[in-house]
Amino acid sequence: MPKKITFLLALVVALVLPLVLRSGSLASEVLIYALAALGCNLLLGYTGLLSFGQGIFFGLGSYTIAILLTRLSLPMPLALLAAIAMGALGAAVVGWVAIRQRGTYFVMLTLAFAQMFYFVAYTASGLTGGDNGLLDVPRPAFMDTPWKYYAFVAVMFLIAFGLLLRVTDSVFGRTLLAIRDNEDRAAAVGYDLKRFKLLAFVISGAVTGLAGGLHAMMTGIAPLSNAEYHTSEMILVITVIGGTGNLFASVLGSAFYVLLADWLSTLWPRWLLLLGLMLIAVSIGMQRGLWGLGESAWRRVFRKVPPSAPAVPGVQGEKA
Amino acid sequence: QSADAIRFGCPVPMSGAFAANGKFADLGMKLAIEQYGSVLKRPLAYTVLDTEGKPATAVRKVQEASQQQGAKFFAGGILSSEALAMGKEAEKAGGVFITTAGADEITGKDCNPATFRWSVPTFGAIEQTVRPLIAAMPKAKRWYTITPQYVFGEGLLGAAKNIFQEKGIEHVGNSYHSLNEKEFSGYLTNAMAAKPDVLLLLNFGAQSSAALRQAVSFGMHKNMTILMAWASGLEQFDELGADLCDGVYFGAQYWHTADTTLNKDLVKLTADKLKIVPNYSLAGSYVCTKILIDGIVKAGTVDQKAVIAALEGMKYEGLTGTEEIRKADHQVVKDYYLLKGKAKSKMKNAADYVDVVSSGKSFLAIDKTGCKLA
Amino acid sequence: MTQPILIEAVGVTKHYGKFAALGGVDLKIKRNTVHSVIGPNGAGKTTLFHMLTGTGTTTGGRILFDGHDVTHEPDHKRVQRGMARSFQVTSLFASLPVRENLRVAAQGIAPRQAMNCWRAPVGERACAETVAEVLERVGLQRLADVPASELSHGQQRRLEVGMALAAKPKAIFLDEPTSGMGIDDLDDMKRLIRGLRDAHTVVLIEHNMSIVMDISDTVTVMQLGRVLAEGLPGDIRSDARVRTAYLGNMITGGKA
Amino acid sequence: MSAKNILEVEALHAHYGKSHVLQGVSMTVGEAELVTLLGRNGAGKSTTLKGIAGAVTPTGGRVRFQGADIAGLAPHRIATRGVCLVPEHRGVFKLLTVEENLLLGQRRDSPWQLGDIYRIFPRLKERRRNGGGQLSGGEQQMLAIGRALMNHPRLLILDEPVEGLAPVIVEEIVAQLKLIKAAGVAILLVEQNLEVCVQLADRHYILEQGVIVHEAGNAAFMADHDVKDRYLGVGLA
Amino acid sequence: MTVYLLQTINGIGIGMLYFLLAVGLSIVFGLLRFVNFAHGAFYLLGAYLCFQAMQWGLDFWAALVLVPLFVGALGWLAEKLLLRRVYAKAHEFHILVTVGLALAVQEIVIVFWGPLGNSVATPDLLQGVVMWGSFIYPKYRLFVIGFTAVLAVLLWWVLEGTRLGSAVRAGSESTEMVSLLGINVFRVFSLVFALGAATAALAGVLAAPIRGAEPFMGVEALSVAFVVVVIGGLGSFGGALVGGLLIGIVQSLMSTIWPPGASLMIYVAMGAVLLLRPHGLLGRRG
Ligand SMILES: Nc1ncnc2c1ncn2[C@@H]1O[C@H](COP(=O)(O)OP(=O)(O)OP(=O)(O)O)[C@@H](O)[C@H]1O
Ligand SMILES: Nc1ncnc2c1ncn2[C@@H]1O[C@H](COP(=O)(O)OP(=O)(O)OP(=O)(O)O)[C@@H](O)[C@H]1O
Ligand SMILES: [Mg+2]
Ligand SMILES: [Mg+2]
Repeated sequence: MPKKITFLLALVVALVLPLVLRSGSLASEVLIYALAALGCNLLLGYTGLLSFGQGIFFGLGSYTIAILLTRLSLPMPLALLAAIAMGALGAAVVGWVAIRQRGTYFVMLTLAFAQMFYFVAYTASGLTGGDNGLLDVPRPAFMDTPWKYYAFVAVMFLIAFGLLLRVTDSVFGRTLLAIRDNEDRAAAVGYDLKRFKLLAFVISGAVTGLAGGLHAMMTGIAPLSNAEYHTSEMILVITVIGGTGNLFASVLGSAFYVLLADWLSTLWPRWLLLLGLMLIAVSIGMQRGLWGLGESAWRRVFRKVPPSAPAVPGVQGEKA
Repeated sequence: QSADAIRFGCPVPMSGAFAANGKFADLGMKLAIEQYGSVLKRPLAYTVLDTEGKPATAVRKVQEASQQQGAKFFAGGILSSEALAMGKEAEKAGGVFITTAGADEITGKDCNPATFRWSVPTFGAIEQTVRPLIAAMPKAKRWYTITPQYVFGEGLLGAAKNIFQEKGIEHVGNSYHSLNEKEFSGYLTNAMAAKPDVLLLLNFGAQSSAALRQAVSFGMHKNMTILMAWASGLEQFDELGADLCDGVYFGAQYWHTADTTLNKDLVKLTADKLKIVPNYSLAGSYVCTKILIDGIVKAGTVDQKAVIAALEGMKYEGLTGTEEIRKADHQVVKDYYLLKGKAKSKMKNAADYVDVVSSGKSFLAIDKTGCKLA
Repeated sequence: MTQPILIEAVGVTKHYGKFAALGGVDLKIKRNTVHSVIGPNGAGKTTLFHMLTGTGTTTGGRILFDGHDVTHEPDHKRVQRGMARSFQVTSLFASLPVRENLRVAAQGIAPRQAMNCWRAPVGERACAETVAEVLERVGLQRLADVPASELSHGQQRRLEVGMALAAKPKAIFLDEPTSGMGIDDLDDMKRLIRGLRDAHTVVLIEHNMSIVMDISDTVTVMQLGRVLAEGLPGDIRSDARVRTAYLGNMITGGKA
Repeated sequence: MSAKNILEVEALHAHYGKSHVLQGVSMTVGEAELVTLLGRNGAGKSTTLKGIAGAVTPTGGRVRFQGADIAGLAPHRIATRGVCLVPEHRGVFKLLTVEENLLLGQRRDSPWQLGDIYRIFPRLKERRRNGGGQLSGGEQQMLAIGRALMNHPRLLILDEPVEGLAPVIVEEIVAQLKLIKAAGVAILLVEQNLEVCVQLADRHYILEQGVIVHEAGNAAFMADHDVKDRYLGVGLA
Repeated sequence: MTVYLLQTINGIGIGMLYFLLAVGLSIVFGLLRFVNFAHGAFYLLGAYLCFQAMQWGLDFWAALVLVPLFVGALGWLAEKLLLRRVYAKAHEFHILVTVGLALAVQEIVIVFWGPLGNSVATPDLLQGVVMWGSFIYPKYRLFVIGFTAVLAVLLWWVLEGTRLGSAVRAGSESTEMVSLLGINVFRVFSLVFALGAATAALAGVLAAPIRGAEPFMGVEALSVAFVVVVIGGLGSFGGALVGGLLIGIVQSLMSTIWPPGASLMIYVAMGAVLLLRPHGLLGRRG
């Protein structure tokens, strides 16, 4: 899938959301969780790392921007940059420790970190507001309405999406795919796995931190629940539903999940039951998430060959 | 849905760990809305907003309800964190918000012009439970406390310590625990080792139920008096069952036997319409909605500023007797109850878990609340 | 011929718990030779490879490569110094096409380039020349765009060897490269390995005596984690200890 | 004829996804007969074996074992009937010890029990408490064959059993296969080592691109250099 | 000093329950190689069905037998109908399907029994406390320790001593190879999943008189079970026991030493164990 088309798809989503949704906050939320899922996808789909700790970076992003804007009154762009940096830094720390493990132990280690972060955030109430969270996170005047804010989020989203697209298509991104496939062999042909995984983590953390920062500005708060294990779980679920190994899939996943949850919650207080059934249906019915579903439907319609294996990038640029 | 309806929002957790509160809060608002039908010649309508117990979701839903449905009046917010966040949002959205949440900050340092609170803060809850109990049991000199470690718990504990000091009570120990602890045997073992006369539980909800359940299984109710200062009333007693409540003291915001006109009406109304006895979540939501509606009527308009002005200082016959909204911090001044569980054999009906031991009003002076309104 | 020494192992030991898989191995491998390591199953040949190439750490002893002490260097460092290996148990990037497998392997000697987050692997970064050359050498041109997982066992074995070649190493370690190869491929493989000698040093584990005896310059025989004998193929073939420990009477030793 | 054949494969087809790997393979194995299946890499030998044992579901054709049609049955059902496949990757369980590996394949009615296996492969006895993952390649091969024997095979299917084994062990295994055959077990063998094949086999099949292209008795095969050259690429040796 | 002794004994009591809670998670992981996020849901069902059984007038002992059997059967069904369809897929789908299942079960419980919790009475036989000097301990908790210990021995035998146990471990590596040996792997899968569900339900029944039955106890139990199996070693039976006891005792002692940090400490312990002994205290490699 050529980069340009993927980017166009993302652009289309960012442009279409305002046309189909009535709530600017909801639209922003779609893109914000899409960003978080992109970070998760980079780890899961490209590096083979199933991280249950993405909530940490999300939480870090929102706390950072909240603290900088309310206590130090930093200019917004600087604070947002700091949120990205904190996300990356947090990811560097978590990654540095967690990548020593593999497989399920890695998953569990990230889970342990997520829980630890939650308890630390909860205990350090002087900094984080504890259970009450941080309130009164301001937004610059030029984006005081939800739709104006959406425009800002959309721009940030598209920039991040474009950069990530570039990264996944780079030599580095391709090497990640090899590591995902077979770590041992990758090490044996000369790659220092730790450096690659760590860099993937840092990039992922930065994107997730950005998402967290944007979220805090959207809601005006940095709540403890952003640091909860459920946030990590949600980011992961969104990523998986969308499908791994393709960046646009994460955008699909986020739109699907956020809008579905929003709609279901107005239907029936027990809407989580419906969501649960939905998740079961998705995992049983789909091979590779929504994206895979769309892809095979596309192929069926146009009678192309079936996909050979998950997420094999086309060998572009070698057509000579 | 007519376009000119005055729309209320009921932002409460319908899913997640506090779903029970949300369910009854919904019923409470519904009763109030139906009872009034219309005011200022405009029909009343309301929407339930599932906050999922998450402040961020709560904020977004309030934002959407105000922008898309024109809802300006919100009564809800069970959890402190969501209530605090929604209060801020309601102010920005040009609305009015009233809550029953527990955090002192709501009418303390984080108070704001658009936010009101019906429930008694921690200070009053302790004053109206610990003090009467000390008076009733002058020999009980050794108290042990179990406290959740965050602002709410600290508030209760601080208030209790002040009374201990004043009354010469020996505070033989305190166990802090985290917000999601459910295994209390360790803390109870500590408590037993300290040999107190009174065990004071300062946590609430499912945690206090778990703590009480385990304390009873350790036989502590036989050796000492147990006081749960912040019980949620009927719903919690239903959950615990009469056997566990027997002989235990509870502090509560509301009890359905209160001898007031409004309360009697409400009990009758819920009996007729829902065939249940009102519990705290229902009653709280009912009365909060009613307060908002009365404010609108008094103001004669739905304008934010006018309604706030009308509410400030409003005095009315409420569920617990005469209640008054303090202008300076938007706190409703009302009674808090000390209840005592009775044996199953003595219960006259399914809801008759407790006797009211005492009730009364205690509130911090305005300058001590930290609220800087006006 | 007295070529200089490229690889030297001094008293290398490896313990798995109490079990000594290698009990002190001394080995000198000369530049631009084919040096075979043979021995009964479980003698420690693969383990020796692991130690030399850095897959796992030694319990004792020293390893010198090209004049450097590499004993404590991780495998990816040793690749940069010019070692490459194939695995006895096939280990490929299963979902990537054959061509991409080789590209990644070729890129491994310049891992700094691989950290490039900005540029796609095109042009000079595609290692196209190396890849094409290796594809031809191992005869997988036709399958270049097929994911590795869809190759047959024998095809995978060839790719396995190709991966080692792609690194253009000074020393290439082949762990039973012909296992599972078709009869018709054996001669090709034999020729290929012999041809490597000009540009590389080859260290070879094989159970196929026809290959070992035909193309080796030196043969080391291992048994129970130690070197049993070392010498020219002819000498080894006639060594009585080697015959009882390993070769038997060679009725079935060679393939075809 | 069919009464004597323990296995009859008729026009077997198999696919991996859309690629049509077996295109109508037909062959038979008689009681106590040793038959080899030869062919170049990728010809479909392993796939044929898996199709018979049920590890690959055939997309057409029939497989009859002892008279009953077994095509499409679950692999464990086929195995309980006495068809025992030792796959090319050997399938040694890394998390189980050598002995647990063997016992997992154990059937009480099998003529080969634990003691017998240890007698055949003393090396396994030495390493009986070791995890399967810690064995050398050759040791794993011994374990896989030993385990198959404990599983009471009536038809033993071996995919390249001497790959990667030291010549002495190869001889040992050849000798054992002769004994197994003598004990009345039919064997279907895929092997690249022609020397081994001609020593053991009664008949040979040659597979090319998913179809059988040649069948011959052992003597005729040994003499027929032409065939070997054409299908297996073996020069006159 | 005695308070530490008391806390240790109490910790053993908590730990045995944790063991029972976690052992099923560990076994299921051992075979199926995925973390069953629906494990807590079976625990939840156990507690609620116990409550319901007693509402219907059955006694506790009947519930103790019947409820795990019933939930085991449900687990069997869930495996056959749902999980079997995702085995072939990537790891993340296993997580997704069990997360969905957990959510669905939790909400179904709320639909049936309401969002409010319920209390379950301690069986008459075990009411009250035992006292030895200053040591006071509920009889019921003593019973739980003893009962779980017996159960542990039984489970140990099934998993390590029987061919089923070997098949379980072998199946975790290659299902194809196991079935080539004539073993019906799918039956092994179902059996193990059912066993895991049943042990979780048993833990739920045993916990009901202590904790009551409330809709969110499943989630909470799951996170405890995670910690236990990770510390003990995923897939290891002995690990679940050691991990459970360790966590129980740490938690209990911490509530005297530094109460606010009790929960944090558990996760710190988990992280430390994972770093120092990557596969848990008793975990196998791989
Ligand atoms: N991780 C390990 N733990 C314990 N023992 C091991 C481990 N790896 C290998 N061994 C043992 O070390 C010995 C040497 O193994 P190695 O793989 O080096 O043999 P090899 O000479 O390559 O044999 P083959 O020719 O069969 O491949 C064997 O007995 C094997 O069981
Ligand atoms: N899992 C798979 N998916 C797709 N194609 C496959 C798969 N396994 C094998 N093939 C293809 O099927 C064909 C036959 O493979 P098979 O493994 O049966 O060959 P073989 O005769 O056993 O070869 P070898 O001697 O190399 O083991 C090959 O062309 C191979 O590429
Ligand atoms: Mg080897
Ligand atoms: Mg094959």
